[in-house]
Amino acid sequence: MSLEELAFLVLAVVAVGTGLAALLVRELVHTILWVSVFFVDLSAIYFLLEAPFLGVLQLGVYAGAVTVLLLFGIMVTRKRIFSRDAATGLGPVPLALAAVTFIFLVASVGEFPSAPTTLQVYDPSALSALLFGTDGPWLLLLGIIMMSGVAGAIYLVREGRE
Amino acid sequence: MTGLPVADLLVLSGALLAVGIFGLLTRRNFILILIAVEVAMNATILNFVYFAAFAPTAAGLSGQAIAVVLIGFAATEVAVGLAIVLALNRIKGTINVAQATELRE
Amino acid sequence: MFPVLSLVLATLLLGTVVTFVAGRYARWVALATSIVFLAETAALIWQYPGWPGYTSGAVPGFAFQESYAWIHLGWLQVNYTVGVDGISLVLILLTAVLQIATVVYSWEETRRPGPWFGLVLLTCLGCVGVFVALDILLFFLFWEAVLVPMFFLIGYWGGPRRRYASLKFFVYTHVASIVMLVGLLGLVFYSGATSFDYSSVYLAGHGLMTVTQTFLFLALFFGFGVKFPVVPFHTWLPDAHVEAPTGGSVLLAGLLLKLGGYGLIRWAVLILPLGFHEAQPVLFVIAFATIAWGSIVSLAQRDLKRLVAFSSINHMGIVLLAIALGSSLGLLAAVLLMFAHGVVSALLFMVSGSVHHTYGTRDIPSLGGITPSTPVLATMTMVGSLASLGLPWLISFPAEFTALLATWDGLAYWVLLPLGILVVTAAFYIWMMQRMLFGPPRGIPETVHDLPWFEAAGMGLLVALTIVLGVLPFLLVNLITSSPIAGFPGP
Amino acid sequence: MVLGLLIAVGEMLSPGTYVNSQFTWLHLAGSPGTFPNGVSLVVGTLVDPLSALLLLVVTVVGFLVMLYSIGYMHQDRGLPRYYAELSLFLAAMTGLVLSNNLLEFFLFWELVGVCSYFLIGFYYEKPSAASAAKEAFLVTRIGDVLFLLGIFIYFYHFSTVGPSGGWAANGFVFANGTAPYLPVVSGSGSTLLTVAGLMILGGAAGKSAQFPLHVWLPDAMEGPTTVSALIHAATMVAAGVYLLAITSVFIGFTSTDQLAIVAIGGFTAFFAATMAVVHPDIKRVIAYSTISQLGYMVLAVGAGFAMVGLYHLFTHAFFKALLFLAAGSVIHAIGTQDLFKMGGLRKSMRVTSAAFLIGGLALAGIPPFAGFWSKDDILGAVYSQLGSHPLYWPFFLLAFAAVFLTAYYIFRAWFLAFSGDHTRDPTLPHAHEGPWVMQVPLVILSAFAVVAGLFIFLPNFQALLLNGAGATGIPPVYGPTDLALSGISVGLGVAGIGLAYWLWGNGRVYALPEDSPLQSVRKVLLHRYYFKVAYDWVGLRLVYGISRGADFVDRYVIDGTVRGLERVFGSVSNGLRRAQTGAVSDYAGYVIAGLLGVFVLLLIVAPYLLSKMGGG
Amino acid sequence: MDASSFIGPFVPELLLLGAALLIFLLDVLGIRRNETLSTVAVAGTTLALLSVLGDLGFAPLSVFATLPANVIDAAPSTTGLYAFTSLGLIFQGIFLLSALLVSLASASRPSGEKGAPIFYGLLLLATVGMLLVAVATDLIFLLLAIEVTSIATYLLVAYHRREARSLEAAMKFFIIGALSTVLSFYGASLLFGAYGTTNLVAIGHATGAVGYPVLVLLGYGFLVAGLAFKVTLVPFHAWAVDVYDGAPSDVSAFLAGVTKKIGLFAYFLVFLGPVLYLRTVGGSSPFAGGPIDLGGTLTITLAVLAVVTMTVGNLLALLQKEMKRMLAYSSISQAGYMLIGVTIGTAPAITGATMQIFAHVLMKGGAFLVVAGVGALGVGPLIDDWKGLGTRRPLLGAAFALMLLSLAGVPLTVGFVSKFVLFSAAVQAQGYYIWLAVAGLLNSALSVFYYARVLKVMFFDTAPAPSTPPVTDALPAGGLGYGRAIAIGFIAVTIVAVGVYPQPILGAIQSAAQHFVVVGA
Repeated sequence: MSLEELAFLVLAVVAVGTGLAALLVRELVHTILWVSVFFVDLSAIYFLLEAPFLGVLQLGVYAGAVTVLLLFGIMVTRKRIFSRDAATGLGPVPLALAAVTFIFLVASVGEFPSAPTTLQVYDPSALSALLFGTDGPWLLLLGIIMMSGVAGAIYLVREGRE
Repeated sequence: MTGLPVADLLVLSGALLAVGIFGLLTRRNFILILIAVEVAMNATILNFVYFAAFAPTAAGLSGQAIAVVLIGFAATEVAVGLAIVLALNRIKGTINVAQATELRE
Repeated sequence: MFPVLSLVLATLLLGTVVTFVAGRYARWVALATSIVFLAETAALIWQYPGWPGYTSGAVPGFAFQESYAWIHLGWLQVNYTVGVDGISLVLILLTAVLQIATVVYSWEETRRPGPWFGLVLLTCLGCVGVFVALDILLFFLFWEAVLVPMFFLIGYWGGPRRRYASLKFFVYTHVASIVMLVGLLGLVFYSGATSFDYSSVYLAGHGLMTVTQTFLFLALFFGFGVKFPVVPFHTWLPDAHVEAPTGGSVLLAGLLLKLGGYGLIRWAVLILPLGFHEAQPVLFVIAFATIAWGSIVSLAQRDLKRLVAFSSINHMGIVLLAIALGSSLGLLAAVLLMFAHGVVSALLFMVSGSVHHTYGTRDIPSLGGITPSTPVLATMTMVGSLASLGLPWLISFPAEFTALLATWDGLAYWVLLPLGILVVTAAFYIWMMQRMLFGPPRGIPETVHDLPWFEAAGMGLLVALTIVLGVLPFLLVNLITSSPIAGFPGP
Repeated sequence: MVLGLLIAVGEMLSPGTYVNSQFTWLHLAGSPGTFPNGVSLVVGTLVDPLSALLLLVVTVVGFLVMLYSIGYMHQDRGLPRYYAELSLFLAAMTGLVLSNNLLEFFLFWELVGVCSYFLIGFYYEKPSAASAAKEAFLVTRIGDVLFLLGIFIYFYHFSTVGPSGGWAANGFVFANGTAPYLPVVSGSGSTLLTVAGLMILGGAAGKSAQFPLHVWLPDAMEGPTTVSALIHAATMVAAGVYLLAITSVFIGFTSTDQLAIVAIGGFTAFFAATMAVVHPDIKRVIAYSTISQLGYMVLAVGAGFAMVGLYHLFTHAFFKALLFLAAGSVIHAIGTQDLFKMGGLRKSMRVTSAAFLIGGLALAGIPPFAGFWSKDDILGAVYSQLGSHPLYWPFFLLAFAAVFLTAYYIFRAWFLAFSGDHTRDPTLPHAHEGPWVMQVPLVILSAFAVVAGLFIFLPNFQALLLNGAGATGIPPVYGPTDLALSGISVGLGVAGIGLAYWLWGNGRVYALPEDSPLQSVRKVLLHRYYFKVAYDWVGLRLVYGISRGADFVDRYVIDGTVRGLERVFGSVSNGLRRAQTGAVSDYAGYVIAGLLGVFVLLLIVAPYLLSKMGGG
Repeated sequence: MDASSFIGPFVPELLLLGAALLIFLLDVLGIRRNETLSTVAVAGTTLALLSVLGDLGFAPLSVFATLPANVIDAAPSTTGLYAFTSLGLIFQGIFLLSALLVSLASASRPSGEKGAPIFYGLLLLATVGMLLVAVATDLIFLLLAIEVTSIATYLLVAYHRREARSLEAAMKFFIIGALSTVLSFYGASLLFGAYGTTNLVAIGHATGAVGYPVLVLLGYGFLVAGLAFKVTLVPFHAWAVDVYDGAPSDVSAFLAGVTKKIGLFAYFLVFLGPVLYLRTVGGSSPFAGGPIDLGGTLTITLAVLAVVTMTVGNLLALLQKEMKRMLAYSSISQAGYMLIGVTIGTAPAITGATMQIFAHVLMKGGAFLVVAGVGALGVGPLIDDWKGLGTRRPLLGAAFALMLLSLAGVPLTVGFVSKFVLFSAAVQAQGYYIWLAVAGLLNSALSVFYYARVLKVMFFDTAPAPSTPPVTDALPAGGLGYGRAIAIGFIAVTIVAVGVYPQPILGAIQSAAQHFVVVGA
């Protein structure tokens, strides 16, 4: 087992573990902690996959902005920061649904070689060309989404008198 | 560089998706649901990234581009979700989705 | 050629629209429309050049044919094609007569006369459309278009349970139409017909395999059968009739049921001879069941309208039997009987309506001896009943006679069943008359007036027709036989 | 009517003339199968000896009854209706007689039926009248339906085997002397013919009130007496016999039919007479007598002597109308029909009394009155045919016995009504004769009742009968052929009169001892052999019961299924709606479940189905 | 590629974007009058609509055409993100029409409403997303375009930000929407993994070269489920009823009218390729020698979904007591009919489905607009609250009756034409497809029950004494307001006009569908 594989294995276990922990712990603030670890962990995986640009983005947007947003949300909606949430939906049915989904997904694993495959390495500049070029209005789209999202979100949370 | 096995990554993303779904189904706090969605979303982004990495040709680069866009999109989604959370919290005083069942048969 | 049939449809359409908005003058507009329509019908019959006869491998001809492109999508070629032959003309005549009778009968309708007369005209428009349509979509369109005004007629102007009855009528018959539509679509697409036109479908339909024809025929039969209605799919009818206003019942029994018979002949029997042949046993069983059931159940009815409704089922059963025979004699009988039943049942429903609002009830046992107080009404009742039970010199007889003769021709001793049922039919009418018209007066309010002039006029028209065509049936028969049923090759 | 009389007289004067004209009433489409040239139903007139005979009866009796009605009905409210219906009846009857084919015959046959229906129910306020009218219509309807089938069979039969186009062109036209189709008939399948004959017999039995469809006629006496006289004695009820006579050309070919007709006729003649023996109602006694006499006619036709039957029809029409009108005169005078309330009317109503006596004598078959000639003819005719089938014997004997009963019951009625000193019920008004319009018909009919039988000695009349017989293809028998037979029958008649005199004469009222074994017989007879009870039971209990049951099934089983379907959909709908909990987690669960469902479909179900379908 | 050639094809989108920005600008400037904003929105959508119609080759409007003729229905590129098909343009037209009608009707909303700029802005932005869906040829582009609409509509539903119902609806919409988004993108990622591209044409054309059939099937499975959210297929439908119910009725009109249609167009784009492959190549597996027949399995799956959707939708609507929920369930069942078109995948079937979509925009959109208007008149949410409305307000009643009859598929309405073409196409396809027609027709028969019931309530039942006086008579046109009255009137007239003579529209759709099928294959 190569070093990459070992690292990946560790990161993978951590990812699943933190993801689960984030969704299962009862303290909401702990959730935020776990989920930030989860985001960082994924960022590490991206670095491992030779996609440093994405790794950085993941760190910035997810581990940074999104985590802060979520924390902010929890703070605003809770009287006390360390309030608990009862996971009332815990039961065999959601577990079974999630498990079966997983089983179906793993069903396709057999089609791929279990031996390590060489990774493609891309030039980040090629990526930026792709993103900002005129061939694909990706960012334009993203812009529209953000515009409507932000405009609407502001409207929603504004304490306007009607 | 020796690289990584595709299958393992597939299992990882599958597991993350399952975790996200599980969380979505079990939690009643809107923010937690939001987090569950994000966990699943990360599984998706991970998929794009590693399929880009394992792509046989350079065309796979678009996978990374997609991942970038998705990260941006996910952030917007969280923002919108939070806006709804806050508005809901203001009106109903709770963000427990199990208590918002006024619209039903 | 001048588009006469479109003119007829346009007349009715225009009349309907104007009537709707005419308010107080609605009845005059409706009457004028009806008269013009009748005149046009008369002109059509007058000018009808006759039916050219069968040519091997060709489509039976139609007169006054018009065809305009409507929807052309390559795989879907729908035209506005109309045309008539003897069968359609006879039924159009029936429509014209019933329309004028209904309009006159309901002359003093006070609840929203505009929509009332408008819907009556619309119903007739739909029926005429069905009778002239020579394109599957056009046919289906008119077929369904009849449902809506009737739904409103029953639901708004009807009796106490009108809401339930109107819904039941609408849903039940619509389900049937849907099955029929499957059949019609199958007919087009499985036969490889190049368009929805009758001619194209006719030729292509004849070329289908027996199995396909049978399935299609049964689907079509279900659609038409519910309209007939045949046992056991008849239960919408008594409810609809009992709750419908008189004008609605008249149109329902007089015209709507005829659509089923017409459709079966035009779109199933003539197009799918092999399927028809395979399905014949089924038709016979159902026809016999309908005949017997309608009559026997009638006998137990206390409500005059329900009684007439079940007798309609019985008569339509005979129509079905006549069609099922698949002989040209049988088809002739079927059309003749449809006309006869249209007139007679309309008359009887008018009678029920008048009895109801003269005496405040239609319950036969609680009435008695109404003859002295309302002799005209009683006379109408008698003529209607006697005609309905098949008395010679009245319009039903030539039809029933022909039907039974055809049955003997086709089924020999099975004719005993409908013949025996004739006795039961006579029994319930005669018994009804004994209880209601004769005997010591019972259940008669203090002040009873005989029929108002307009009701009497409406009925009188039908009575006159009943007698005139009963004595001189050849007037109709010659017209009917001027159609593909003459020399119908049989299944 | 006058025209009819002229035709009849004309026919009388020049027997053997045929008037036949027709036009097509209904031309039905031809089809390649059975009727290659289509079917023509024609309407035409045919005057032949048979129709002339009946025409004479219809017109004469009709005229006299009309005349009589002026007096009899003068105080009735519905007079216009009465005359309208009566005129319609006469028109229809004339049409029936002049019809040149079975279909047209049927058309008029039904029309006279409905006139009869209206006239029986003339006093429609009386529930019994309304009920009687219904009964008459329905019972004859049964016969009519059978008749219709008979028509179909003839039609079908002849048009199938006939020369191409022959029947198709002529429809139902029957014998006009040459009978071109006769050879065809004789060579064809007799089963069908037998059935057809039986069907015709059924029709005739309905109209002529033959057993077992006889029940309506006594009840039909609810109508005005004039109607009874004209329709239910002289003309309409005889139409059945006439029908048998004109179709005897077909019927004659099958012995089964003949036997059936003989059986029904002979049995009815006796059976009806027995009921007349005990009945207290003057009109009903005469009505039973009518049934009985019709039985004789049927018997004659069955035995193969159609013209003999018609001969009896001819005479019977006069004396039976006479009896009815006389009875009507009595009823008109004292307002009751109960024989046991009458008595001694001979003094106050001399004309009526005499008329009734003449009628009675004619009925009883006492020479030289009309009935003797014709009835003896029948008996003689049947006697001559006894050898053709052993089963003729019992019916011949029954008919013979009926002669005795006939004489007895009619004279019982005469004695009860007219003999004695005074009415038995003192409350009855004082009797007096009606106005002249009522008396004149009585006198004229009395004259006919005396002489009508003697017509047979007129050469023209004889020729008429002979020609008629020729048309029917049956050899005629006329006049008393066997003196011994006549003697016995006259003797029986006289004995009957004697018995009646012994029991009822001079105002006597015979009371059957309470312990007599005959009491039970009397009871059965008074209840008309419980036939009416049985019919009512079948009609009301059985048919109506079945019908009620069917109605129940219709409402709750068939329509119940429809409504049940509604309910099923409704409950499924409600069940599905319960899944709509409003909880978003549940919805998310559905989404995931749906996702898994899609996986199952895509990865498991669909490949399986595709492998089943074979790649399609 | 220079800027003008990039801008050119996107004129309609840019027009809407501009209008949206203008509205936000006006908001900033303090101009928030409902009528003014409505006018801007109407103008923007109208111009865009004219442009689209011009592009479609509608001669009188050719001056508005912005697309070079050779771009439309050009041979598909296996690399691009977008392409202009005439079917897509038709869908754009449908979307724009709906947006136009909703904007028009919203002119009658209370003029003092605070959120008017947001309402119109989001409406226009959502429409932009729809327009982009209609030109997408790339899976990710498609999904993102859908997200444009989604995000905007989440917020539109929450537009009544003071109403718990509205927010609850938005919450549900958002959660299920987000979940579905994840599923869709996950499916897209799997397909990307399998094919190495997200271009739909390339994916559609990919044949036996792909060695991961299970992965592909899973990918498609995720897409079926994820997109089914938008199409409201059962069992992905549960949100829709609550959302339509809780959202402002005008928004419901927009949602029911068009947002599910982008899902359907997405279905066209994503699944038609494989399904068509099945039909054109004649049933041989795209995975040469592989164990799984993609086209066949997809067809069967979609067929099952279609039948389940229409049946369950109808059954749910059957006993529904609330008007909006009834209409919502009816929308769900209608989605099932439309799916038949994709399942069969022939040009006739696409024509039928597109026609059905067009019809549904009119009927359901119109119905919700009426509901909104009637709600403003003080009529409650229950169907029973509509008692006697038809006789009290004959014109409005007639218009609504027309929409219901059209939904029920009664002839001479556009609803009949669409169903007729659709089911004809199913029968025409023969084979097992006829059972789809049978199922659809039986369902439409079932649906008649609840439409007729509403008619019954409106016309046959007599209202109790008018409990509450009309809330507002301030608005012209009998309390509806001109904008709404015009929109409703236009819809009613169109329903009949197209129902009577559908040839122009059907012909256009048919030829577009033909091109589309060729492109897709």
